[in-house]
Amino acid sequence: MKKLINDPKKVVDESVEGFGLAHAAHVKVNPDPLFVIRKDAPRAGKVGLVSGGGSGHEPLHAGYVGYGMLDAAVPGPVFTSPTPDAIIPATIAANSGAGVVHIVKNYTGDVLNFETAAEMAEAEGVEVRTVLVNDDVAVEDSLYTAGRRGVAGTVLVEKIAGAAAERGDNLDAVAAIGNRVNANVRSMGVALSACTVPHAGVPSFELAEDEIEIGIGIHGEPGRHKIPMENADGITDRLLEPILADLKPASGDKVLLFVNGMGGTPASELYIVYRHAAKALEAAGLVVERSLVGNYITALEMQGCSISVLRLDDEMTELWDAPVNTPALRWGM
Amino acid sequence: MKKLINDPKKVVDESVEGFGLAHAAHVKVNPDPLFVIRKDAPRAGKVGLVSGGGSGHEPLHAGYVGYGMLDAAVPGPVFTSPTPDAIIPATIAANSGAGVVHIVKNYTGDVLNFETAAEMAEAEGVEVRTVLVNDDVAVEDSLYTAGRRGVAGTVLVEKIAGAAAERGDNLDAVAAIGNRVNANVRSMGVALSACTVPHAGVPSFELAEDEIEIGIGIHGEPGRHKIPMENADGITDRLLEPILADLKPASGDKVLLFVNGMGGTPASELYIVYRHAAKALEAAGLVVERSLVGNYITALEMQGCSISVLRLDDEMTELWDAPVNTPALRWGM
Amino acid sequence: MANNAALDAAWAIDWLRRSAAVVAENRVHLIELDRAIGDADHGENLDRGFSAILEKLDAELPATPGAAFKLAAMTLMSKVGGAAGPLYGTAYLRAATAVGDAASLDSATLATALAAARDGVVARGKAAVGDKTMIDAWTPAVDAAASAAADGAGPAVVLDAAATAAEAGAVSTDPLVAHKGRASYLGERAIGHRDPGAVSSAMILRAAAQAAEASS
Amino acid sequence: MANNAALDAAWAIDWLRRSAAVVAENRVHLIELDRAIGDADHGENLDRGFSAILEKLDAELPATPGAAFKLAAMTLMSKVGGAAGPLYGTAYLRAATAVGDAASLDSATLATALAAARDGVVARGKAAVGDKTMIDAWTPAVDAAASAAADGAGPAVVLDAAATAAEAGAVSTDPLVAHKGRASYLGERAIGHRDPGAVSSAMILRAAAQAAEASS
Ligand SMILES: Nc1ncnc2c1ncn2[C@@H]1O[C@H](COP(=O)(O)OP(=O)(O)O)[C@@H](O)[C@H]1O
Ligand SMILES: Nc1ncnc2c1ncn2[C@@H]1O[C@H](COP(=O)(O)OP(=O)(O)O)[C@@H](O)[C@H]1O
Ligand SMILES: [Mg+2]
Ligand SMILES: [Mg+2]
Ligand SMILES: [Mg+2]
Ligand SMILES: [Mg+2]
Repeated sequence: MKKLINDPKKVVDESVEGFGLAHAAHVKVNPDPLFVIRKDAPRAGKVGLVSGGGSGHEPLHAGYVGYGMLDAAVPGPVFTSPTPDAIIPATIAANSGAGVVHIVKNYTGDVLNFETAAEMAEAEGVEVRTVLVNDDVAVEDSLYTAGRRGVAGTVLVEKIAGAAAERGDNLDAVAAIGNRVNANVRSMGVALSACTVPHAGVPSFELAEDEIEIGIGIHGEPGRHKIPMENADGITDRLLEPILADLKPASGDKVLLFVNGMGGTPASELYIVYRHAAKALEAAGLVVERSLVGNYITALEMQGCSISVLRLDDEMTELWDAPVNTPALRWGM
Repeated sequence: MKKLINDPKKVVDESVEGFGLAHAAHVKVNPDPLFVIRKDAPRAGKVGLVSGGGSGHEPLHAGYVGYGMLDAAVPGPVFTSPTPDAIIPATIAANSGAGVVHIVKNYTGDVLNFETAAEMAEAEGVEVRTVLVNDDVAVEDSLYTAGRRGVAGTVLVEKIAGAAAERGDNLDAVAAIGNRVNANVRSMGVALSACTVPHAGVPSFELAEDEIEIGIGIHGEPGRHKIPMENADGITDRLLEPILADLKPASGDKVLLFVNGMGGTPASELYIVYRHAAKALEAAGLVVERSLVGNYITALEMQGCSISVLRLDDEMTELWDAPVNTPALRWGM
Repeated sequence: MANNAALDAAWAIDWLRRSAAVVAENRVHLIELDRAIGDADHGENLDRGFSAILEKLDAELPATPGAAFKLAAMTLMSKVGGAAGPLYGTAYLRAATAVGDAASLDSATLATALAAARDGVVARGKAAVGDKTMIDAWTPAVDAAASAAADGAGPAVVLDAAATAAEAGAVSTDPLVAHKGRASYLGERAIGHRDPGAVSSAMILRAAAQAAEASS
Repeated sequence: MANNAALDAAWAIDWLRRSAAVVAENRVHLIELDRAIGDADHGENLDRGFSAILEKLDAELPATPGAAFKLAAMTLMSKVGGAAGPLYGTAYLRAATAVGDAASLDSATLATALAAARDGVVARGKAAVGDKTMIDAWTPAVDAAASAAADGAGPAVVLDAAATAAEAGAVSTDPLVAHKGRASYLGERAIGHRDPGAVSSAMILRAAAQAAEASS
């Protein structure tokens, strides 16, 4: 394992410290318990947005703290959800009195820790709503599993719910639009290589030189199945097919197409995937109205990508376009 | 070699096509000869900025086409400079009559091809100035070599010269500020792994599991020397030392600190490097006024990073802060 | 032989220390188990949590078993994270509630405390036996403890029965498809792998039995 | 034996076709040489350029050697990129200028054309012999051609002498530190590696000699 790190146990603390130094204009870092908060939080009258989860998915979540997106982010250890003792003070700090929405990716650990934190924050007088993100169509039979995982759709939920909060929507409205985004987004990923968790020191799974892992999550956990390596267009089709089968968009639907890099894949390859995906969606009668391409929710240095398709309505599009000013997503200001 | 590509010979064409589809709001793609041009180019009265070079460094250069930065970018084959037959029409298309500045990284191939193109564009009536970027302190004895390479400093030159052009500076002034940025920026890189050029199919160099390559360029070419793996703080010191020795900043100087990822390194690691570099600069009496952290000029999927330090003056800072609206760098609008 | 002696705070503290030791020793093993069907952090997470417990014990010793369980609950809840943190945290918290401020625990109380702990995990995680989770270790352990206590066994024997049943329960997860937790995403590919949480549960219960044995 | 026959357009076309073939055959070899001390693209670049020349030749055949050189120059300039594109492009362009619209080339004209080509590379790239570039193949080739022509050798012999000298010149780059091009960044680490551009230059000159041999 070769990584630009010092002590593997200090990876998250040191990285978030560096993040705070680099983005002092956007955020403040609370070192212990560790959370990142918008510099001007809480903003009077505004619903607070708090997310968090295991580290290793950067820029998610801390990169999205700022105007028009999150008020606070709580980074756990690498691939391990944070604990209530960090989520609670972040929630309190993000609360202006208008309540706080927790955006939680659907993993047992995240759900349990945010659940406890929400209960305890409510006991301290903060009204909390939770938006559970579970967009990953790689997980089948969700009745017999922990349910679908929250993956790349999380970025879209955070952006759009964040814009709703910024324009002054109330607590229930912000949670509702977050849930609406989640209900309309589906994602599926592929890995060409595994990633190495710093404290584990060895890659999370094995892939032969001619194998890829389809339906991968964002924690280096194995995916749906291994298949022999294919070309980019073929892989793109394999990712899109279950997304469309599940989303069942109608011809003429407007969509946002999001091709996300897992951390170790060059931008040029993401655009090759985007190219074919955009053409395939258009061929399926959809209108690709918005796009996002890049490393927005990663799995350390894993090679691979995910595709997400979000069915847009006019309000979502408007909120997507609304100004956002965070370290990792910025436009309009 | 596992890559999200189709035909290795079509990597650049397909990738740029996808880029054009994803960023149709910012750019138009001319497929043959291949160049990317700002959607509203040429802008009346504005000096045009054109850059280009081998592909594989994305988002450089096409990602920086847009308001406040480049008017056109000319992507060559992977790691191979583009040819005059593409540079010339891009130059002509970027010319509003106010002339065009070529921003060229100092490699024999880029220099020769841009030189020819500049001559021929001038023959067609376009006034051309060239800013040669050569910020890489890894290359010693530049008298006995092709000279210092242009690396990450290029991004800073393109941003700041782009802002100067956008505010209406004339041809010589834009070239002058570009040269001033180049004169005040120094960079040095490290690789933890090599990258694989699609048409070569094998990694560009060999590194043992406990070795790193110091002074690496952005073409997978070997660097200054291999050393045993060290921790992030140690590596950061090794990169900063020759930068400061060469830049010779005075105590109290204001600087921009840029930690650039080579493509395969997680953001979290870049922030660990940033953290130590920022502290080291402050300890050296410098004031870190601005920062940039991320994958801005890459070498395919290479793991590693570069550090750049730009000595700022007030005008540079103002131009750095000026609005920019490109696919890969955006703020203020 | 004092095998029937009720277990006091010293036992509870020794249990926690032994748990910390066995988790530290098996950190890599638990990471490896989790790497196969999860995300390679279970050993790291528990080690972080139990190391923190050791630090707290260095600062101040709890006066009753219930206080020791509560200290463990709060520390694991705030240091472990992931799925295991809240689940183990809830287990210890429910055990603490079950034993109240009793100075020492007899066999029946121990069996009740284990059942309360298990019920807490089920309340939070909604797993049933056969779902390939720590419940596959806990439920047989709880049953074995209850029947040993009903048979009049002393605390050390009750805990030994629980640990032995938990160990068998952990092994029983090998052929299962998972229906809860991260391993559930794998479908059939989880077959043949042992659930890390069931293994760590068995280790911790074994530590409890050993502490009882040592205190007797 | 027609060894003294001047070389015409057919020869020039054959030379380009043979060059394309040898570059295609050695694409990987040239990539490998460039991977060691450069950026692993020299074979790919030249192959792209010479394949494009073949396509142009399929469309229309140039009528004079000069026209063939000009076609090569323009195609390489616009298809090869990198350092080699402008350098080879300039070489062919200068050769085209040197031979004008002569229908065929005698030994003296050939030697002059080679010298003009080399001078073009030097004008663009500023390399001297010993800098570990294609000039280390070209300059001995030019010298050998000039002295063969002065000795009254026919065109095929002149080109054979040039190719042989270029091959030796390429080998002579092995022990050198590079002072131009990408390999110059490597310092001492370039020692022991052969310069890819010198190797491709020798291949192309050998193709010229073989075409002359075949036309005789
Ligand atoms: N719903 C659940 N009920 C009971 N135990 C569970 C549940 N989900 C997960 N577990 C247990 O947690 C263990 C994984 O813990 P850990 O690796 O620390 O957390 P994470 O899965 O969040 O990385 C599993 O091996 C399993 O025994
Ligand atoms: N300044 C120069 N003068 C002469 N030849 C040069 C010069 N620079 C590079 N070369 C030649 O070009 C070759 C490399 O070509 P190529 O790999 O196609 O271009 P690049 O270096 O741009 O990738 C070198 O092996 C060398 O022979
Ligand atoms: Mg985990
Ligand atoms: Mg090249
Ligand atoms: Mg785990
Ligand atoms: Mg090369």
